[in-house]
Amino acid sequence: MKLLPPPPQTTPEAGPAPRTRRPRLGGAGAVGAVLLALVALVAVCAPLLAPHDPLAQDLAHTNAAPGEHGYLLGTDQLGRDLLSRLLYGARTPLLVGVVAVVCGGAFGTLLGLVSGFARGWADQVLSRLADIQLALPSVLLALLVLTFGGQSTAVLVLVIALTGWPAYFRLVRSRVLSLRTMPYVEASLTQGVPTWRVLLYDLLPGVRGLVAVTATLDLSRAVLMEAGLTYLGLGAQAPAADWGLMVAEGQGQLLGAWWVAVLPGLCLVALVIGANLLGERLAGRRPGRRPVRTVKNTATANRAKRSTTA
Amino acid sequence: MIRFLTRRLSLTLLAVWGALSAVFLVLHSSGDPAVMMAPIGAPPEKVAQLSHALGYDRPLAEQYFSFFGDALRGHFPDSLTFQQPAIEVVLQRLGATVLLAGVALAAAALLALAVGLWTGSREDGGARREWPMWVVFLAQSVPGFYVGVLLVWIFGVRLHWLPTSGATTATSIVLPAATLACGVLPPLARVFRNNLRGELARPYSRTGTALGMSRARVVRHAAYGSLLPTVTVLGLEAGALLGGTVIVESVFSWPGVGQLAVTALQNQDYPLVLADLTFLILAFVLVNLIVDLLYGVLDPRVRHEGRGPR
Amino acid sequence: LPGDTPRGRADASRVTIGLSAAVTTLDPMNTTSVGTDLSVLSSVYSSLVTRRPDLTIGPDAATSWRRVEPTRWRFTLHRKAAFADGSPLDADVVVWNVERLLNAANALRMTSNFPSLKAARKVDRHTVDLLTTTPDADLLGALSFLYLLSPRWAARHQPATQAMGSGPYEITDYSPGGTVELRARDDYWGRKPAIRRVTYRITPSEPARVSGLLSGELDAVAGLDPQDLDRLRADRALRIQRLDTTRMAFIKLNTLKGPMRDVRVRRAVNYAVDKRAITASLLKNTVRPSPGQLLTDYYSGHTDGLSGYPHDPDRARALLREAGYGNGHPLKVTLRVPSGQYVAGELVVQAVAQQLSEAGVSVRIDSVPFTVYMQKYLQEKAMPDMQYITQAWPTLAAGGLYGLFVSDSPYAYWDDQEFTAAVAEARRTEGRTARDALYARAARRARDQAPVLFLFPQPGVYATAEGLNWRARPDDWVRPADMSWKGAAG
Amino acid sequence: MNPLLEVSGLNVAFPGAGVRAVRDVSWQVGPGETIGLVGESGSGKSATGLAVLGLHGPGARITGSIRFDGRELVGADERELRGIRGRRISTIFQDALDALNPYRPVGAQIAEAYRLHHDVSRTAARTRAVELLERVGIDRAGRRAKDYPHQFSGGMRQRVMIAAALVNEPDLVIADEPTTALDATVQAQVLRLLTELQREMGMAVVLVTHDFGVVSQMCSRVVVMYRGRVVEQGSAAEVLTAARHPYARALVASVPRMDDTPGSRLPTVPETVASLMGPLDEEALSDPTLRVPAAGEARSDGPEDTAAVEVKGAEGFGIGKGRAGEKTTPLLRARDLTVTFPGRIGRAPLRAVDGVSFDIAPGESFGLVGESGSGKSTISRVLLGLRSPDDGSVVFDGEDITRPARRRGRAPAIQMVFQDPYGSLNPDRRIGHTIGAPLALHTDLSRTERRERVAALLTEVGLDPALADAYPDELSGGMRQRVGIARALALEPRLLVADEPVSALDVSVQAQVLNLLTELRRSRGLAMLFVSHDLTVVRHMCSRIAVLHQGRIVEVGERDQIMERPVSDHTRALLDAMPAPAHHPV
Ligand SMILES: Nc1ncnc2c1ncn2[C@@H]1O[C@H](COP(=O)(O)OP(=O)(O)OP(=O)(O)O)[C@@H](O)[C@H]1O
Ligand SMILES: Nc1ncnc2c1ncn2[C@@H]1O[C@H](COP(=O)(O)OP(=O)(O)OP(=O)(O)O)[C@@H](O)[C@H]1O
Ligand SMILES: [Mg+2]
Ligand SMILES: [Mg+2]
Repeated sequence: MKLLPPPPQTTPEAGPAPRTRRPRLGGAGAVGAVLLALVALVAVCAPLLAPHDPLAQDLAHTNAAPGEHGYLLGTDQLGRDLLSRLLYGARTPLLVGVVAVVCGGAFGTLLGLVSGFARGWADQVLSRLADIQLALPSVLLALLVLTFGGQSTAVLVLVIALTGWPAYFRLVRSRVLSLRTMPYVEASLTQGVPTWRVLLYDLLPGVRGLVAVTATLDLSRAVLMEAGLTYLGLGAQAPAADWGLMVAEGQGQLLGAWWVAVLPGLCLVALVIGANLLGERLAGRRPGRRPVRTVKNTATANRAKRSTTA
Repeated sequence: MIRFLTRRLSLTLLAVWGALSAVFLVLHSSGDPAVMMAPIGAPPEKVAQLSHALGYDRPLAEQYFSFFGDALRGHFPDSLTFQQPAIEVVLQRLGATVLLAGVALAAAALLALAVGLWTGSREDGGARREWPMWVVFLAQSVPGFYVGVLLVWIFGVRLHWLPTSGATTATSIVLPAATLACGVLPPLARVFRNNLRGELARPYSRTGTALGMSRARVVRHAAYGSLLPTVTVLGLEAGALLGGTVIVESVFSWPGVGQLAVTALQNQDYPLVLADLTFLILAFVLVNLIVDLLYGVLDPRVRHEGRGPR
Repeated sequence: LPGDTPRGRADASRVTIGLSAAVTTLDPMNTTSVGTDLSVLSSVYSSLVTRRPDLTIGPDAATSWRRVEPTRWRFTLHRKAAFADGSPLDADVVVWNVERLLNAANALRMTSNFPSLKAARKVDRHTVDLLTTTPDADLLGALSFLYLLSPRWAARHQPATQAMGSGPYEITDYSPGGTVELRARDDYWGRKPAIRRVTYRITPSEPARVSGLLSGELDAVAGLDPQDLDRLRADRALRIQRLDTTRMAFIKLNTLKGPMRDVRVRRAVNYAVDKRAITASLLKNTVRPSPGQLLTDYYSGHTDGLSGYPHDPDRARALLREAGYGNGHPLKVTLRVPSGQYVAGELVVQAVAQQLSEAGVSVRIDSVPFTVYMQKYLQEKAMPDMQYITQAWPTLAAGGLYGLFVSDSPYAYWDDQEFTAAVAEARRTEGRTARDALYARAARRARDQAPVLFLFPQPGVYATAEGLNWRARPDDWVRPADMSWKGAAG
Repeated sequence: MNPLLEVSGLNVAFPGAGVRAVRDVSWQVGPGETIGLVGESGSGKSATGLAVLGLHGPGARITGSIRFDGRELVGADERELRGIRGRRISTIFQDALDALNPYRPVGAQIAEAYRLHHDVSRTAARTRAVELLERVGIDRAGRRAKDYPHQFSGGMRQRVMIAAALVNEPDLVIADEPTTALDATVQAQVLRLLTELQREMGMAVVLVTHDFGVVSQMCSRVVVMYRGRVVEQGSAAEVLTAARHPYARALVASVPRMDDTPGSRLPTVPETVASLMGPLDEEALSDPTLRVPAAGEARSDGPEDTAAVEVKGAEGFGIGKGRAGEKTTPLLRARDLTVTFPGRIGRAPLRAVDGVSFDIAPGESFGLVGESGSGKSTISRVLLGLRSPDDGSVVFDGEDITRPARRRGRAPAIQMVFQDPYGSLNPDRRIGHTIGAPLALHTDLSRTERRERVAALLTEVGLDPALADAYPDELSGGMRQRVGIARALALEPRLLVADEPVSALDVSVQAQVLNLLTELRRSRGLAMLFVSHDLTVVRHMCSRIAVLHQGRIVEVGERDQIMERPVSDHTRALLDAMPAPAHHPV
């Protein structure tokens, strides 16, 4: 179900990540980036672009069709200008999405680094925590926390971040597990480099690309989850303009005034498509074919192979 | 194998216990359900009396230990709203959810295989072969509730083809299952497709061709290999699927445990919430356990080394 | 299913009714949800008296009754009244049921509908007396909720999950929270219902109910959102009825704490809101603004002749200024609304908030799940400055609903001696006129002191398949025994 | 005699990647003949081989002509090719772990290959599969046929792969580096098997390899490829002794041989090419492996042998002067080292290192040889403090450094040169950073001083100091290996551990790195632990050698003693497995 898109399936490769160059985005990736940028721009510039106050009601002209009574995209049940609400409505999904992704991503990455590097009991504890987190259906967890833990944007962000971190954790952990046996990490260790520096300089850059891809795809998950929770009445609060909320409020009007629910839904889809396109593109960007050597008869080579196939 | 199973099983139980504890604590620290139970106008003494009778005035720790103590002995308290053992309520509705999730999963899996084979088996794809992936991509970017709302509007209200809610006729399942499948299909299709591509690029596929196999035969062998990661994702998707039933069942008034969880939460029916979540969590871990075992059956390497895919 | 259309069902004498929530228990004395649980169970069980569609009290298992003493009522039972298993419904049954109800150990939820009931005494096999602690004019209304179980059957069965009653229907299929199926009993002792088979479908979401109606899956739905009126009306296969319900919608003001302690502020917010604009646009003129009343017209003890607060923003601003709120120091309030609980609740609240802000009051809307709302309202005693609520009293007695506003009620958030005294006295008073006069005093006091922001009765919008005869009623009952298909036999 | 396969004017290009992998290549094989296709990595050997069977994906553009038994294969339709693949022409790929289907029993795979071209029953195919497994030397073939590829060792897998390729008795086999992933001993067995089967079945073989030893042993004719072109072809003897093209000649010369002088400078490919061809042409210059400044290479034609001859402080003991430990206090003393790895679930723990003791004197070059899995790398890791031994002790310069914790916070005096040039440098940090990091940690040098040190180190290992600002992915394998050496030298270690430092490098680069290590050792007086499975290289580099077998040292002694009068059977087996020495070049 869409509230809960899966952790992105980027299979971690063994071996060092190629140094990330400035991403070259072609075709679909560019479309995704443009869509995201557009939504961000709209969110920021909403006050300049919106023809009306998004909260101003015109009870005499409720559910006006696009173009009627001088409302370009019509009005909703309370006679509020739909266009203005659509413009302002980008703010919450984007803000909540981005902040939740940053929080969840940072948390998951950090724990994944520690877990993969330290191994042993710390790894066990953290991995079990991630298991527990994954075993809880996240929609229900969110329902639970938001129902009883109070409804606020902060809690919403927290819940979305909380349900997102295991994806980062698992990917980063498994990548770090393979990176930590890379000769360059061992070289640092034999030279007496302190652990935190190894984590920071040798391992973090190695997972950077992976985290970036995960985060982009996670953004779409976060946005969908925000919308889903809002749809269930637990996210953004009326009278705020928020796309998920607008769909929820307007869905009763589908037969009479379809635009009230359909347009915000389309905006939401556009935002998610943007994030997904960009994420796919980043994930699909294969490192240029590096000269792959035949590493002769070494246990190291076989071990490396084993860790990729397992 | 036995040791692997016991280890896996105890970790599973640990996760279930952890998840349930988390739920219990959030739930029971968030208020007294007696208020919801008492009829309108009931004086405070009556409410307090009720709360005492139900044991919600005890310290949290005491409630916790008595709950898990009873649970270990297989005894769960009665549902507050349904006034019968919560487990029985859940059991009576489990069938509907299993049916819905099963149909959705089966449909999604078959479609994913079809899409994956169609788009992944040829190297010279082009737009003519790629379009199903774009449909899948779109499905991935649309919020589940939005799909549900649109499907009801189109097929139920406008076309009168299919029932819009409940589980009354054989066709009732079509729309909810389709909505649910829409959520699970994209990750499955993509993993299968990408892995099919990957397996086809692996040396053994080239060996097949070199030995004189037809393309179809090579693809068939590669498809078998791609089933493994697909099955893993399926296990992870089980969580999303179960979460999805919560929303889909609500949108389509499908009488399953997902909808039950929502109403139980709404009614502050703590015993029912816990019983319901126990089943959802168990279902999730069970599916993953099965996936692990299935992995052993499918992948000879795992079979002989006796360890799980993760 | 072929023929699963209103037409097909009419021919088969079946009806499908959409319920807004699941049926949670089959024990009629352990639930107070009229619109769902009790609507179903009232077809299966009978009570001594029943509230008819015109809201008058009529006979059911009891054929006649009279008050032999101020605190003693005598009921004569229907001679043929019997349960589905053949056992008779006699005085012993009534006595057992009253004892069951009053036994605190049973913790039955219906108990609080019977504050004055003391005991039941068998007079003879078909006559039974009910005793009250104080003279209670509303007892009959309450007794329409006393559903009678068979003592013998109850000893061996679980009333929560099984049902065996003396009503016109029996349950053929039930699962907790799922669809409920009824079948008319052939051996029913009373008037045979016209509809032979009934299916209750659980459709919690408004859009599902509407699309169910439009697609012909449902024959009857109560409590629809007025916003859907146009769409429903446009469908020729549906018949729409609308009326005021017994529920009054208002915004409760917390007069114990914060700015609403000041009666000027309370009046100001009443003047600031244009109720008419809201009923006209959001409620599609289904109801008219309340004339400053806490009750709708259906209650016994209801007072005519009050007038509501007119829409007068200037006056509102003046009052606010008087109370010390103005330009540099605007009034800031929180307005709470339970999400998804009340018909059009969130829309109304948003409109109110907008209008209040035009009068210089800045409103923060706090929309929370109903459980949290109730928890805060009653358990934590933490009602915000304002909260949207609709209230009704099942026995349709003014004293009952006014009881929610007396000083010591946890529902009140209003401590007014004059109002409380008038209500307390009215409840003790025997004579109808004297009592009504006291209730009128209470009503005027409430109008004057404005413990709430008066809005309007909750609109009742009902849709039935064209051809289904059913008179919509202002209380929440949906009883298939009152329905019939036009032109169908029976 | 008509050629069986005739490749003429073949071009393979990958327009999408902008690569022209094969350019205008022509050669032929007669029936029953074996030819070798040699060249360094990326020279187009595999691309040629794959083109023969049309195994390139749609991304490749193939022009020219490939005639097999009179039929044109370029542009032939799938059906026709399918009839030839596996039936008339078979291939053996390099890594059999990947080349065999991991999800199916090996017997089933061979049987399927048979049934693809023969209309026989399942049982008949099974019998045939078992028969072939027996033929390639798999014990209890009937039972093992039901096993999966991962249950076989590398050599066995390659045998299975051979069985699958030969089950239809093809006329031609293209073997693409069939033994590179194998141990020297196992490699010898597999090659012997291939030769036997070839004789038996009378098939022709195209052997793709970069190993001249293998070529001289197996092939009658050799085709040398460089950057997609055939630069030389002729009879094996001719090419190995008197190649005409400077590149081919240099390639042959740069490989150390069992009969050359240990420690002498090896001729390197760029030098040889330059001396034979004059200034390099445009195309050759664009090859990064050829861009090493001459200064790094031109130095010193050292004396006959290595070691401490010029070392300050080391009192004139070199090789051939008896056991180091007897004369002076050793620099490093390892005693009874034991390392055990917990076995996988259900298996016994693995004792990878089992009571190993040895000493290394200051300035000495000590060699550790042994087949794969004998515990060589594990020992190096213990010395470096990457893991602690379960038992035993390591004393370095009089200090007990057995536990890694004892070394914390001090500038490490033992440094490592890693095998994998691609994994040993952090891809996200500039070369300068990588080399300078230990300096920042363990010295108080200022930023500019560190920059200068880094530049000096880069110069010392023969790299342009400007490369300090480059990232590893801009460097070739040989250059990376030099950077790895510079990093190891930054802290002025006393002992350098080099674990197979050249086995991942191209033949043309190996010699350069070996020369560099020899030189550094001489100029800096470094002691070195040189780990390798390749006896020729160890012989060239080390004065004292220990032979490791299953975690135990089976023999330790002077180079000449080990090479000429081995005591242990394992040593002898290792020596026997070495391909016969190539012919003298030039
Ligand atoms: N981390 C580990 N866990 C389990 N077993 C290991 C580990 N590292 C090495 N081994 C095993 O220990 C044995 C010795 O390994 P080691 O890497 O020292 O061999 P080696 O002589 O260096 O071989 P190669 O020539 O292939 O590099 C091998 O059987 C190997 O599989
Ligand atoms: N599918 C492909 N797409 C793009 N370039 C390719 C492809 N396959 C091979 N190449 C390029 O073609 C060139 C020749 O590759 P090839 O595999 O034939 O080398 P090789 O001589 O077999 O080397 P090695 O010893 O490493 O196996 C290389 O530069 C390689 O990068
Ligand atoms: Mg190759
Ligand atoms: Mg090794």
